[in-house]
Amino acid sequence: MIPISFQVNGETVEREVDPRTLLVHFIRDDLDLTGTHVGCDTGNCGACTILVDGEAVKSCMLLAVQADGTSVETVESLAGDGELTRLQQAFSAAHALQCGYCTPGMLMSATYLLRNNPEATEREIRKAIQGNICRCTGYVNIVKAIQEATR
Amino acid sequence: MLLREVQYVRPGSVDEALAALSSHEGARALAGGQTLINVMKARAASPDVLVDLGRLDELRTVERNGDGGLRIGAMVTYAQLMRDSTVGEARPILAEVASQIADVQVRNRGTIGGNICSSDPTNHFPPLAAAQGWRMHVRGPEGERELSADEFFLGVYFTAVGPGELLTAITIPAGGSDGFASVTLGADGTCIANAAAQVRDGQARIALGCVGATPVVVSSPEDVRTAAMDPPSDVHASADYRRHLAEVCARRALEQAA
Amino acid sequence: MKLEGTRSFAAPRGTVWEVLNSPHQMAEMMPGVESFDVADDRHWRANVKIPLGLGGMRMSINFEKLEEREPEFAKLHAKGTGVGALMNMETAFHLADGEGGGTEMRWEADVRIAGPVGSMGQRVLQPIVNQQVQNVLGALDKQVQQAAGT
Amino acid sequence: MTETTMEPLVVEREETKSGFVGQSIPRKEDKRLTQGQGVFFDDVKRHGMGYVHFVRSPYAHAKIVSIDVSKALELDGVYGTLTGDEVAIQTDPFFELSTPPGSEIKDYALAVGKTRFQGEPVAAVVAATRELARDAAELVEVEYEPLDVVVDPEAALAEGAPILHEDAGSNVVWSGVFDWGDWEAAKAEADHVVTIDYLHFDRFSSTPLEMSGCLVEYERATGQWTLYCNHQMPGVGAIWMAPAMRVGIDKLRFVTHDIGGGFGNKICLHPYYVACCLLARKLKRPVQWTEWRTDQHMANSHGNERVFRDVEVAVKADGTLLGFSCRAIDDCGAFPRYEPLGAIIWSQVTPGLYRWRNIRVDFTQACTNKSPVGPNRGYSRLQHLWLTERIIDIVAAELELDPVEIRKLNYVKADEMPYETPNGCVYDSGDYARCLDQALELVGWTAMDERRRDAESRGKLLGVGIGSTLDSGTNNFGQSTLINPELQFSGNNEVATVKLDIFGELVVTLGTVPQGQGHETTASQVVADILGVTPDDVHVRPGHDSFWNSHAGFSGTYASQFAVTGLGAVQGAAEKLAWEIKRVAAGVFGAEPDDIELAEGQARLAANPEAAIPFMGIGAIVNANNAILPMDVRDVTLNVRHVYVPPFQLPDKERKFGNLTLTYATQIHVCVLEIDRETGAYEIVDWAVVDDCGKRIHPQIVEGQVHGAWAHGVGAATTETFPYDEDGNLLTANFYDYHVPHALDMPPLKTGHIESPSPFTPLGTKGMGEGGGGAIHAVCAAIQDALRPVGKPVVYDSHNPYHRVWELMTRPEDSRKLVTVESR
Repeated sequence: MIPISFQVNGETVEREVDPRTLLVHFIRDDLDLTGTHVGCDTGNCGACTILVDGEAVKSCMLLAVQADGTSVETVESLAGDGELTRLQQAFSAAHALQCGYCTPGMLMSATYLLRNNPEATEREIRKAIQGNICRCTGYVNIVKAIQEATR
Repeated sequence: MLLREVQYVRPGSVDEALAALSSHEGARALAGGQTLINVMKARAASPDVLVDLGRLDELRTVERNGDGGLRIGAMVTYAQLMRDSTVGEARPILAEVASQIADVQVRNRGTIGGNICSSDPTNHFPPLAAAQGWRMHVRGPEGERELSADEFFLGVYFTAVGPGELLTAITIPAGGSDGFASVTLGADGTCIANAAAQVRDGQARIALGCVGATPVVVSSPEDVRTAAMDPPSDVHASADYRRHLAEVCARRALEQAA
Repeated sequence: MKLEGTRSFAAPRGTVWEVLNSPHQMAEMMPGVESFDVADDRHWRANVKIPLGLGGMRMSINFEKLEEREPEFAKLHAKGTGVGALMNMETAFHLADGEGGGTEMRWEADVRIAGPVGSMGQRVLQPIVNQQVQNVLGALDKQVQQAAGT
Repeated sequence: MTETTMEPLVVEREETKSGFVGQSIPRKEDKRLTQGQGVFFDDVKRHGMGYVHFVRSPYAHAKIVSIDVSKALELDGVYGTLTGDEVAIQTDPFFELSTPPGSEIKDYALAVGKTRFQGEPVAAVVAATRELARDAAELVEVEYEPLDVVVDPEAALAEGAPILHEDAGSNVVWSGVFDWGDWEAAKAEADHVVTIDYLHFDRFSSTPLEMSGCLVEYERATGQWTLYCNHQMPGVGAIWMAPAMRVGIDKLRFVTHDIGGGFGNKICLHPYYVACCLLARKLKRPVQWTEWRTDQHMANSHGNERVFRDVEVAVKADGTLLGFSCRAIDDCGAFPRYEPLGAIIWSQVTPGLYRWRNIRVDFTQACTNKSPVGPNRGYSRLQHLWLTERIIDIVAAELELDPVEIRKLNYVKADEMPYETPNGCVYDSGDYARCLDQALELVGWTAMDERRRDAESRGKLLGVGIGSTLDSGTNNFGQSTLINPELQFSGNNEVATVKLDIFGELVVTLGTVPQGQGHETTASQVVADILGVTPDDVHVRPGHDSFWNSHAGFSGTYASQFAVTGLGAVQGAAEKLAWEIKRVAAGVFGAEPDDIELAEGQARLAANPEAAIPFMGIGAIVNANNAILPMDVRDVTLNVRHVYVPPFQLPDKERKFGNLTLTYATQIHVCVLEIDRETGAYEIVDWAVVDDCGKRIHPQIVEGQVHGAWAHGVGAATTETFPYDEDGNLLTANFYDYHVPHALDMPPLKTGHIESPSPFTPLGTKGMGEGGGGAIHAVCAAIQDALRPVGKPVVYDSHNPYHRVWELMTRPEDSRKLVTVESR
């Protein structure tokens, strides 16, 4: 077991972890932040997308020990004060989610995009969520929602 | 998912990393982890000790060499290549190719060193390395070795980086003009066939990916047909189809370079 | 996946036969052998860690000699388990006298890999198997040379 | 790039109506789901729970010689194991729907004696952590004796093929001939008989992003299991599980909350769930099982693969289609499970959208050493609709007919509705030709020649393809008797309850099990309009709990029916509650119930709105102050249940004739793609789809379903496939090789709709959502169209990756051999 200390959604977390534990399992099982999802076992689906030090990453391709000393943001941080962000509101308004399973990862990828490129074009939006699979929407309304949030 | 038991160390310097890699036969360097962790999830390969290079900032630099070439640290990520102004000026093809690898999240973690060290025949950078004459700087207990692509790539998932050694940087000689072409599974997806080309002083050098365990180098698209390829047949393409695509990619890469 | 090939050795047939039929010499040839037990002259077992750049692929392999006609033909069956995968290999080799007192070997192997690793596709497996076969043949060369030298 | 069109360009019959039905209100589900607060089964934890890991067969077909779990049990943190031998003692085989030989197949929770597909679970291990469970599973030693493998359904039916189920003695699950009209006469009357030797509908699945799984608790005192799970049809799951486990059906409690996509793939989970139930009982602790992606691909459930042989089509000189005949060989994988229902379900759409009256299909379903199949979005109909669409386009190409004109000539006409098909199904309403016209207009049909020339100048071959489909919804389960006359299933039903609680809260429960279809929202719209409140005032309990939610034999979310059955039940319950509220208010005011109106959350005298009782008052009176009520109103409970039962009759078993589904929604797709002449790689550059699902409760949700069905079709047509090698290894066991289209792969989409209300349903709605595979048909047609200039190859497979397109264009003669035309 290895001691780690990092920030999760603004709060300090100090734990001991088994080096083989994936960050996504640590977040879900140990920290009970179950908004971050698992949709594949090969890093393709993006349901586990979070931000580590501001960068969008797939938390199934990081070990929990690697998060030591970083600052992590998960979907639970977006409406931290109880008020949905513009992006979250746009997702609902544009019907960008059906089953909602890919949504947390999709929101984190889109959040990352909008922070770095607030005026993204449709092509840039599609490229930004390429690493996030959605099986319900054909991405039509997801792209539309992110477009709404850029305006 | 669900890795085997593994030990983890996070060295603070290249020397510490080398010491850690030497201390255990089953030690492997963990760069961006975008391949290695996946392979470990499948339990297909199971290192005993992971030596995390994540905090080795000395491997994350991009510099211009005296001769106008580039020196790129092994831990430089794809995302870094895409936004680095030195790369953009000296070798924009690197940024262009990096932008086609997987997706945003993977590009934020995946590294140029990891891409070539994993030596997956469908990877993007091995053909570039072969076409552009990259030099791979490998450090070990005995000091540093410098290898050409030909010496570096030994097989699928297999390179000249030996036990206790570490790829620290690559240098790219000042170039001519470059090209890259691929046929992929889905837009910007896994390469079914790819090729990189460089034209320098009127001489073309084309390297084909996906058609053998290591990049296959030819000097013109016409040579592709007779080149020593051993393309696999799989669910995405037959060997013959890959041969054909290799030729098309070679021509397109060369057109871009010319 | 079926593989086959031929190889020439600058050593007499008897020497090559001996090397190929000695479990211990066999063990030396295989890449990444960590332990080796001989149950009897027809059955032996090896624990191997096939060296790949990403870390070793561990397998436990049981060998059984199915057929032999000294000094020209032998057939082996190998069954490997590990990594949620199963490997079944049947391999046969035919030895004939070659030119100048050397030996000609014709060999064939039928390798089947099942399980999730098998599912990873031929793209990765075929080259890996090819690579391992080359390693074994290279090692065989060395062993035969050594055996011929002593 | 063409700008994505989000709103329908043409809106027919715009109706202005006050009320919430018909409006795209914000979904109730979204608030929790956008914050990561949805509750999916894997989010549920229990004290002391163990994690289940299945030991799975690497072989597609093998005898199990021995299983040794001793090393696994020695590992610290391992709680226990389960093997097939234990399962065979503690349970009975699941019941089979088929007649012999399929009925003789024995299907257990774990492999017993032999394994029949790669990934089949042979043992299970439970441990303190997920990782340890997998470690231990690797220590289970299974000795197999490999058997010959058969992965091709036609080979499986051939003499001397390896037999999967010795008890059945054959690889045939079910076979039967469907013969309607007079095929021989039609053939004699035809001016052309077009023969297509071979067509292949490929194997794939919708691969929901959330994997299957459950957390099972066993209560020893009562012998009752609670499954926190994501079964999308738990009622049917219980019908399978309880008899096999030798317990009453009430011993199984299913609880679902949010489900991360189902698409039918979460219907056949009973083998896994039984194994988990046995483990929970054996180990006296809760056990949790989460499938992994590789497991899902290898061993959950695939869509049916189907081969069509000897397709003959009778055509008049003007292009009028008289009928067709063919042999269909359906591959159900290693176990039938939900099958052979697929052997009949296709006949809901026997003629497709066309008026041909003479159809003969000789249908055989076979077992192979591949993953079992299960219902998958468009289940069994999309295979058949693909056949009809392929026939139309192949016939059109061979006879030099225009694909639009031949469709319009043969489509069932709007004024023929309701239309009885040759096998007795009744198409309720629709206007296919108008949908097609609209789709063609959206995609810019008239400018297509110009676009072809432009593509050509860029080295591309442009193709346009139409996919016209029906989405048959609300099954008459009597169709099951057409495959097995002994089965005691018919009709359909769905349940909802609506109650007015003591503080005036309106609470709805559904018998359905939503997986993203927005049932909480649409149910609240229907209730709000009937009770004169807003959807915000209506609480629809998320998910499904079989101990909370009243449900009926066919409850669940499947087969495009919620807008009919689910909302039919909600409407009925809300109307009953409205009547009770009116009676209470009338009792208080000394008026008649008909004098009362419900509005603004109040029951009030229509003649004097000042005289009003808020719902809170009504709830309080009935629940806590009922002595003030007149005696004749005291039967009111304000907690009502309604079962919606569609008006079905038993079908005629002899003729295989009868109405099998209540509603038929339409989707017409037009795909435009460009093929790279040098590589065969292609890109979809434009797309239009027009949908008609009758009355739309929530247009946005309906459009969302259209988008999703489209995406699944595009994936299946292009990069999603489950191929096996000859040894039975699945070659696309993960998302690397099984490429699901991502945002860059999907072209911009243009959508339109018309509304042809169903005359047969309470709200005029039609079930929709599955989409009938329209996108697959359209891609196939577009590829064939694009390749006309290069030797006119025949697109014979539903799945066309680049390499197949390359083969078609470089060796057109190979596929051309499949088609012959006999003209008289």
